[in-house]
Amino acid sequence: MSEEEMIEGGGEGVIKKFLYLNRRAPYGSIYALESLEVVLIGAAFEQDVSVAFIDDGVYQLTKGQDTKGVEMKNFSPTYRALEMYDVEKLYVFKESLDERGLTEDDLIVDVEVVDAKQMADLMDEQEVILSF
Amino acid sequence: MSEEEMIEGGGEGVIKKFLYLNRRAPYGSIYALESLEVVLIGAAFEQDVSVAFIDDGVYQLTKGQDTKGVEMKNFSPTYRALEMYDVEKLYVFKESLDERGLTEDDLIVDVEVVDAKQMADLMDEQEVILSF
Amino acid sequence: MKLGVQVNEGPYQHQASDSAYQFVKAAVEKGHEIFRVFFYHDGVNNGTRLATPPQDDRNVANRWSELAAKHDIDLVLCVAAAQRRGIADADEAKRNGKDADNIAPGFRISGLGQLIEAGIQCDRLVVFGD
Amino acid sequence: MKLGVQVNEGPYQHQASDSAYQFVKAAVEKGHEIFRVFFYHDGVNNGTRLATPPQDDRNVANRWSELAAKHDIDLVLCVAAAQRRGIADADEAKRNGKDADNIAPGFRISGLGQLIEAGIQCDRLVVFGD
Amino acid sequence: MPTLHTVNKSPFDKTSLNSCLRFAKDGSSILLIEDGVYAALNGTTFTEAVKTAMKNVTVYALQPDIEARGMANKVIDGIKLVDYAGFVDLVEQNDRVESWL
Amino acid sequence: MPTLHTVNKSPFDKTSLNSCLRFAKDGSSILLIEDGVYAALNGTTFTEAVKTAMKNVTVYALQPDIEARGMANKVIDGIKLVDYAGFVDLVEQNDRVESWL
Repeated sequence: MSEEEMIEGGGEGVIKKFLYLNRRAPYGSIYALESLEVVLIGAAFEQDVSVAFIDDGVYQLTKGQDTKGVEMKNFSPTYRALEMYDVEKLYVFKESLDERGLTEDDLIVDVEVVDAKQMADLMDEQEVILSF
Repeated sequence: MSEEEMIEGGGEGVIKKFLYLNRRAPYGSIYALESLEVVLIGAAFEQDVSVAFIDDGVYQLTKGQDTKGVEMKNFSPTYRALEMYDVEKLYVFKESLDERGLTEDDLIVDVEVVDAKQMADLMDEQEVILSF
Repeated sequence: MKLGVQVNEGPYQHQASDSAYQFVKAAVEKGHEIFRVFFYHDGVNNGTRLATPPQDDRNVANRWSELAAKHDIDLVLCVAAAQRRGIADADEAKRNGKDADNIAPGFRISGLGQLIEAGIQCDRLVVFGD
Repeated sequence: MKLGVQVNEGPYQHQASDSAYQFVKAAVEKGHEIFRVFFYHDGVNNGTRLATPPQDDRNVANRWSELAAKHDIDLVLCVAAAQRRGIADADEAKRNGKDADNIAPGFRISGLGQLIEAGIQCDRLVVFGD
Repeated sequence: MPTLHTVNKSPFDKTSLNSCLRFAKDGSSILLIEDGVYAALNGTTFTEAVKTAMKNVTVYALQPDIEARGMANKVIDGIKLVDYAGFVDLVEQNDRVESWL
Repeated sequence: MPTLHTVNKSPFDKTSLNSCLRFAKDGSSILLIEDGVYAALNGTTFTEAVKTAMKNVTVYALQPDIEARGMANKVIDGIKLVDYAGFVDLVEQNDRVESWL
């Protein structure tokens, strides 16, 4: 049984604001990968989805990841595929980039870089927040 | 099969310096409890054992723990039993107490409170360090 | 109030599953509806029937099974997370060529869509984890 | 050099088991002796044979079993930690009245004394965890 | 549109409390649970930061977690203690729950 | 009697690097692995603390973990990159391993 076979409609017509909140680095733990899996599956439900990257979550989006040495799956290219799933609202917290010496140029996808107030506003608009 | 049935002599005559390094608070995770279980089982091997409490590990030793509300086992009285197992060298890092507003009076057992240099010296004397 | 709960950690290692259980129990006692408890990440490890914790400690998996039986609560283990970590029901075991299964009573295995559905259907979704 | 390794976390959730595996593999390739790998805490979850990870990902449990078979490495799951978390061999399952077991080939269940013994016998003990 | 933020980690161990405080809006609530309750105590290096935050947000701590850790007599004045039923009430009274894991 | 310290957590997430630096003696070695390698990078808020520590201790970082995270071109000068075989050598060359988990 795979994920795809298990999707069922569950609330046709209802559109809620979902925020996926990513605060962890990739590879050191599985949260980043399994968060991405929820986002992809969730896309089939056609909700109003935003994905936020703050704290070490911004490391999920860095270019140049090469996992041959650790023998793990490099899932970073999948962030580029989000657009095809109509997941287009990706927000990155500017201070989290700054603290890590990163800029938008270091990231593998186009994102909206926001400040603390904008991020707090975004969080406060949501109906469902999934934390990873 | 219980732990007790499984103890076998494994190196009679060899006495090594073992340090158990406790850096986590109790109950939020199981590390504190399962560390204590190793210390108790390890006592049968008659090694030269020290137990260090630094960072949130100092919270393991606080008086007055009452776990009825969380329905978990209160294992803090077991620290008092360590003496009966000839585990007598308990070291607590003074700065970790200070940062948490704790003093020796808050602790359930007698310990030696040490400064950073003493703790670093203790670590550097060891042959085996088990981190939890 | 209709509630959904997500549990990201397994039993014992972290308090997350304990907190989620106490929260669900309190919500039921107050008359709220628990739409679903969704176990994700290591949370799927709550759904084993092979655990034998010490007599003087709580039995985390059993407690979930009992609560589900008593109040008809839907306990769902994420299929992808369960496959990674070795939690299987009879169907999954057969499908994947395994000679045994280990799922506990009251749990079922299903897809991540069940989590999204809980988000859509519930008045609140509460996440417990490490 | 005679090496002991302790693994405190299960597969996938944290990198600890991956790091420990790569370390052990490298040590063996350099000709060192691995006296024992001791799985404690959630580390016991590495020892299940019921996992079916995605085809494009590594199979953490299988990988340990294969390494053990190839180089005759002693993989020990802590009995107390395994009982709490639902990892059982045939004996444990029988003793605890369970209808199934789930231990993977190459692993054995034993007591915490095996960890202490590794500390005594080995030139170095290296701990991997969360 | 108030939010209930939950924090379950010791501020000495992880930085999640800091992150929560960065984004918690005036008028929102923070519930400290599990090892997060160590942020609710007097005399620590985090006491002042929490007291400052309390000017703008309401801080709660889960009493069973406080008691488990033996900290019942050290809680900062003004932090409200709730049990699991009170946790459920807070979830109901707010529009959403944001878990800082 | 040199010690090899390992740190596997991001300094942005957990405080274990700070604890390690408090106790690591002059002449000892620190190996950054897993998410700990984020401490090995230029331009972060931890760069200066790590550079200061490097006056007294030797800092290594695990290359496979650096590469997995796409950070190969950001490593602080003077931090030595090792692979898993190099990790084993460091364990052999030191008298004990202290894991800051």
